[in-house]
Amino acid sequence: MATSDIQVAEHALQHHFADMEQQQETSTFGMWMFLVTEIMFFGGLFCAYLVYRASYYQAFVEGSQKMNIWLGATNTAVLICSSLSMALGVRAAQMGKPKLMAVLLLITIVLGCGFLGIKAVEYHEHWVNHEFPGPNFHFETGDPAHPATDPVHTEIYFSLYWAMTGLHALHMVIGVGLVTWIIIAGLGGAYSRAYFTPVENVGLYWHFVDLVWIYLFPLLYLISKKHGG
Amino acid sequence: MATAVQTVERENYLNSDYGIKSWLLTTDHKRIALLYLVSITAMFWIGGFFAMLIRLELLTPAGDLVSSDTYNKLFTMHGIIMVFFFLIPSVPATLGNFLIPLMVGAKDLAFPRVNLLSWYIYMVGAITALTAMVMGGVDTGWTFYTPFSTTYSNTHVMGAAIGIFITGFSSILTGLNFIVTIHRMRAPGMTWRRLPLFCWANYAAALIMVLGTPVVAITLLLVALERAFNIGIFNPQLGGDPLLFQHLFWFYSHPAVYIMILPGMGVINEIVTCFSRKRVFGYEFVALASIAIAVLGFLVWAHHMFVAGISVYAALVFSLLSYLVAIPSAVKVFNWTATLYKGSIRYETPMLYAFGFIGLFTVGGLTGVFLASLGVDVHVHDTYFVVAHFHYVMVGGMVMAYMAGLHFWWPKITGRMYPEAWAKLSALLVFVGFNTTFLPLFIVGYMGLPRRYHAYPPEFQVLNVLSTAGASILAVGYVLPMIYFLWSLRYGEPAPPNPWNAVGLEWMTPSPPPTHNFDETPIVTWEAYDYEHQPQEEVTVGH
Amino acid sequence: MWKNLPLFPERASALAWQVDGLYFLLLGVSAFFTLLIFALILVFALKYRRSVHPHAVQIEGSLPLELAWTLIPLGICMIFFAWGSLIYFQEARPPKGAMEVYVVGKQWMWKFEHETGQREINQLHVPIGRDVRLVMSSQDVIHDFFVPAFRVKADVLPGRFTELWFRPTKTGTYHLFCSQYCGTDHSRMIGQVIVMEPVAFQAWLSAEGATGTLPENGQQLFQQLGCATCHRFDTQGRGPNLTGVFGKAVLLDDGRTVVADENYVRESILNPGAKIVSGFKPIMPSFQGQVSEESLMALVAYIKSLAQPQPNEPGGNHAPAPEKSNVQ
Amino acid sequence: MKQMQEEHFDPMSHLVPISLYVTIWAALMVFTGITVFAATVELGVFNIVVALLIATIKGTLVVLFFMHLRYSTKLTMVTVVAAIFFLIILFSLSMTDYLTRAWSTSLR
Ligand code: HEA
Ligand code: HEA
Ligand code: HEC
Ligand code: CUA
Ligand SMILES: [Cu+2]
Repeated sequence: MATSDIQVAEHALQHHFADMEQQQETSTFGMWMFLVTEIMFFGGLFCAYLVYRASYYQAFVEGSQKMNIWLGATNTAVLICSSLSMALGVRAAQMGKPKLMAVLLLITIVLGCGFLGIKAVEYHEHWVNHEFPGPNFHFETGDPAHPATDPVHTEIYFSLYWAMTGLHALHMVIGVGLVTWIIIAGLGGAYSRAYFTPVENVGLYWHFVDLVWIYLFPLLYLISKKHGG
Repeated sequence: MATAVQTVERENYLNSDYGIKSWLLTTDHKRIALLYLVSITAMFWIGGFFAMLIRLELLTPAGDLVSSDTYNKLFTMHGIIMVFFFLIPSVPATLGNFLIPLMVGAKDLAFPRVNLLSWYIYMVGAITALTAMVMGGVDTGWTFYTPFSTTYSNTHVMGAAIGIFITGFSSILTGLNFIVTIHRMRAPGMTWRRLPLFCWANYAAALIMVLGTPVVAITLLLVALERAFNIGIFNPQLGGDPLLFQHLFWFYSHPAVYIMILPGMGVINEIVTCFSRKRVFGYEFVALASIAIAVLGFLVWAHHMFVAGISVYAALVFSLLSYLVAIPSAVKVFNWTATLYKGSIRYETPMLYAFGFIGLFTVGGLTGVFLASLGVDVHVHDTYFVVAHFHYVMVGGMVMAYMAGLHFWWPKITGRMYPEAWAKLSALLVFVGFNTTFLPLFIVGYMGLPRRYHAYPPEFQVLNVLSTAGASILAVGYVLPMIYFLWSLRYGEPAPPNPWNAVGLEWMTPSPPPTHNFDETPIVTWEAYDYEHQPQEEVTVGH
Repeated sequence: MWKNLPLFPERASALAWQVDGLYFLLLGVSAFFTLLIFALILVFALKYRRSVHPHAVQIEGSLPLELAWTLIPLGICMIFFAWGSLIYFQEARPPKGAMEVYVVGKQWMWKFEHETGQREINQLHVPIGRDVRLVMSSQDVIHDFFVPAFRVKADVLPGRFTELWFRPTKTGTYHLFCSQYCGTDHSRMIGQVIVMEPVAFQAWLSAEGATGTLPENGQQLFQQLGCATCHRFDTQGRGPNLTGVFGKAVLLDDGRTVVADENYVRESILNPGAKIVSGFKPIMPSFQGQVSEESLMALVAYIKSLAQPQPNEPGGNHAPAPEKSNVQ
Repeated sequence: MKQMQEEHFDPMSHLVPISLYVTIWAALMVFTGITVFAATVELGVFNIVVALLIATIKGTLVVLFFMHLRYSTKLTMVTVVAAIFFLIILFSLSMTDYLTRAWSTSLR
């Protein structure tokens, strides 16, 4: 290991740890613990989803038919790609290549913003179509042969849709911020082969956000293509 | 014995640095513990003040002291402050913060800056909630049941909910820090089987904080969203199910009652062993009971909803599981009692509080068993019987344990002894006052007086007067320690490193401890509570 | 007992004894354990105090003891569980042929309507010895119907019916409390349950008078709201013939079956799309916001009456539990 | 100290080859395609089963490889399992209520 690496590492060693190994394992474990809390945080919403979907299946089907599957699928792909570039970015950091890392993480950010952009397009569409819960909510299937059977509960579907994807999007925004911070710090020489824990942890966070979407997509977009009745 | 002459003190965490900034920017777990101590004490007084107003109102059957709206706000704010801003952080954030690194032989918690952050988050949450209260208060009850909270209440529900939401993250971060610290920061030789039971208990509580708090956070967020945007997740008029709110709320708030008792149980282990000079009876069982309580505690939440309109079959399941969670608590009570057997017992103040804890927790826990029984709960649900039950476990249990712990570790924390005679007197007052306040409420409750009643039928008055009288005694019992603790900071005798001749790493470092806790990292070669090998001679203190 | 200081609630229902019995058992066991713990603490604390017992005897623990105090409380708990559940299931299963009263809770009053049409506010008159079943719902927030003397209690929810039953065994006037916090005047949402001799009750009923029985009112509404245009009493209507529907299993178009209980009828009126009867099109309009809680109850009572061969004998249909079930 | 560090601690130990990352990525993309396709086929209740199964496979891949769980300590694995366990408790015990509410025919 190069001496400069060791210096970076020693600089990063906090006083209350015995050595870098302890510090690294501790912070990674801490990050996983944090992700556990995130799982439970989203878990509350998923639980609400489960309860209402089990009870008002038809209403959920009709709501989900308002989703643009292609945009949703594209966004899934975009996120998976961003996860790949993130994983490769962490790998670059592991190998002590800050420039490569910066490039890869920049790609991640671009993809992340792309996701948010597409999401914004979808949001806009729902908004104009009065598919935002509240006083302005108005729901029609758009197919005269199959009028909305249960618009009351379709509104719940949309409440959950907005809450879940909104919370997810918020996590994306935070993620983009964190990755930006890592890029800046990385280019400033903060990380090395001996010390790259923050990169790894932000990576974990990013993948987690991807993971949430992997579930959101089928649950919200792909319930059933069958029409009412 | 120390003389009155002030000698030059050695460097410790209190005198290593001065000035407000050195406190507000500290990452030292001991200083953060003190920050928490000050904040939650303030919250306790506010909550206690509301309690006194409640009790004064209930002196007469007619609602004549305050208006009904005011009364509703009083018990809501009393509940919110006491639960979220006092009792949940009480032992963990103060004693736990101070002691866990010391007990496991670490220099600090795993994430010192996160620890400081969690105090700031706590303060932001507390100030948000207090602001909501000053601006006019909130009247939903601490349980925020929908659709009252989402649609009908026109008080500051948002402010309170967001305050709790924010504070939730402080609790999450504290729990996370504890778990990681206990896993990763133990000194060489400090195996899980040698870990003080205080750490085990806080570890179990931390599990709940990490796994449960996020769910209540999202739930309260949904309540806030529902109020703001009129979306319909819980609102029956918009097709929602109000019971879903209760499920999500209690998914956290039942386990949360174990956040409120486990750390107290941990305190009791340390004190009972120390003052009977014995190793704890059945170490493994007590340790595992903590974990069992934490895990099983997640399986019983709907016992708060037996008459709420849930499926009767679900009620059956939850009732059964509620009994299971009572068993590990029983195991603990019996093990503490057995620890006393053939001990060498001394009645210092912490021990008196510990006795009080065991007795009152037993009463509170056993009345919990009444409530877990479906047939009886139908009658006593939402009556004063429930109020009495939870004050027995929370005040008779946890607050007692907190007081016990404060007295026990006060010399370690401040380097000063408290006045023993006054402390004993106030322990007695608390015990007597507490029982006078809450024992009558069981009777009133079984007679059928619903809780959250501003006015009540006259036949309940006598017992209510008794309760209010008890509360005044209780108030004195709490005010006294406040005074003598403050007094001791200046005039108390300087404390030796180990005034109780106790075992445990925290006693092997000076009082107050140096900033880095230990001059050199300790290497542990002995079991927990190894009183056998502790020298017998007494360091006589403060008599 | 002193007049001003009763220490125990009156017992005025058939179930009260059972609840009290279990309560006394719990009390006994708790007293035993509490005294045991207190006594042990006291004895140990005195016997082994430092001055007489300066050297503690170290004891590791004892597996038999641990097992004993795990298993014995567990066994005791199972008794509590079994007994408590028995009572609860009795409470949850109203006997057949109960007299029915419809209850609407609202901030902050109780409204009652007897099947025979009499309405009351904050007072409920019932005859002694007769099973009374309450069908309850709330107009706004959650309330809770609680009569301590009967040891019964159930939340009254907005958006759905809940039920509760009791059989009064003692004449008198008893407290009725709202036991779920519901806002400003929660503590004033109280009333009385007046248990009368059957003769007196009949007298009260006729003195009270009513404009039509509840099903009759429901029938009127059924005409006024235009239900009758689709729901005819033959097979020609656009909607199903409602005769005999209540209490039976209904086949839905997605293959599920549900039992047509009060909540089903309620949902059919307010949110007809949620469950579509097999063979029909989802054309029934929602009456959400057009019918008050009371009208809804009248409609339910009417549709229920259509399924009853003899009046006054509510046809208890105990169809087997449907396989796939649903939230109401 | 420096010596010890180098002996005991090799942060590069779980350097995953690029090819593996790319394989995982490809698998994820393929599964995304499959799940979209599966949704266009009417399978009744199995639609949701298939969708969740695929999502779970995808999630597992992400967690194991992108998030390096495969190369992590046992403790981390236990942590993840614990989170899933408590999530399942939340779901299943909530559903005991919702799924059995209609069993009771007493509300005739
Ligand atoms: C610190 C807090 C705390 C603790 C530890 C407990 C502990 C327990 N609680 Fe309590 N509870 C609350 C705080 C707490 N509770 C609060 C705040 C509420 C009301 C919330 C609200 O609505 O506002 C409440 C309400 C509440 C209810 C709902 C009542 C209702 O609203 O209708 C129920 C029902 O099952 C219940 C049960 C239990 C049980 C079984 C235990 C068990 O864990 C107790 C176990 C302990 C023992 C059993 C004692 C020791 C054992 C022995 C000495 C041996 C002998 C034992 C046997 C033979 C069994 N509690
Ligand atoms: C953590 C928990 C905690 C603590 C410590 C307490 C402490 C006390 N509580 Fe509290 N209580 C709750 C948690 C707690 N409570 C909860 C969760 C509720 C339910 C709320 C709801 O329904 O939503 C509740 C509800 C509740 C009620 C029921 C209200 C109702 O349903 O209508 C009552 C009534 O007696 C009560 C009384 C008391 C008393 C007398 C104390 C005493 O122990 C307080 C002692 C402290 C002091 C006395 C403060 C110190 C002294 C002073 C400040 C001196 C100056 C003041 C004067 C003498 C006027 N509480
Ligand atoms: C436009 C025609 C129409 C009107 C008006 C109408 N219904 Fe219906 N109703 C239907 C149809 C069609 C169905 C069957 C499909 C369904 O379940 O939605 C039905 C189903 C029902 C059911 C369930 C019957 C079963 O067999 O399970 C009930 C109960 C009911 N209606 C009550 C009413 C009441 C009460 C009103 C008036 C307040 C009313 N309906 C008004 C058309 C109508
Ligand atoms: Cu109605 Cu309380
Ligand atoms: Cu509980």
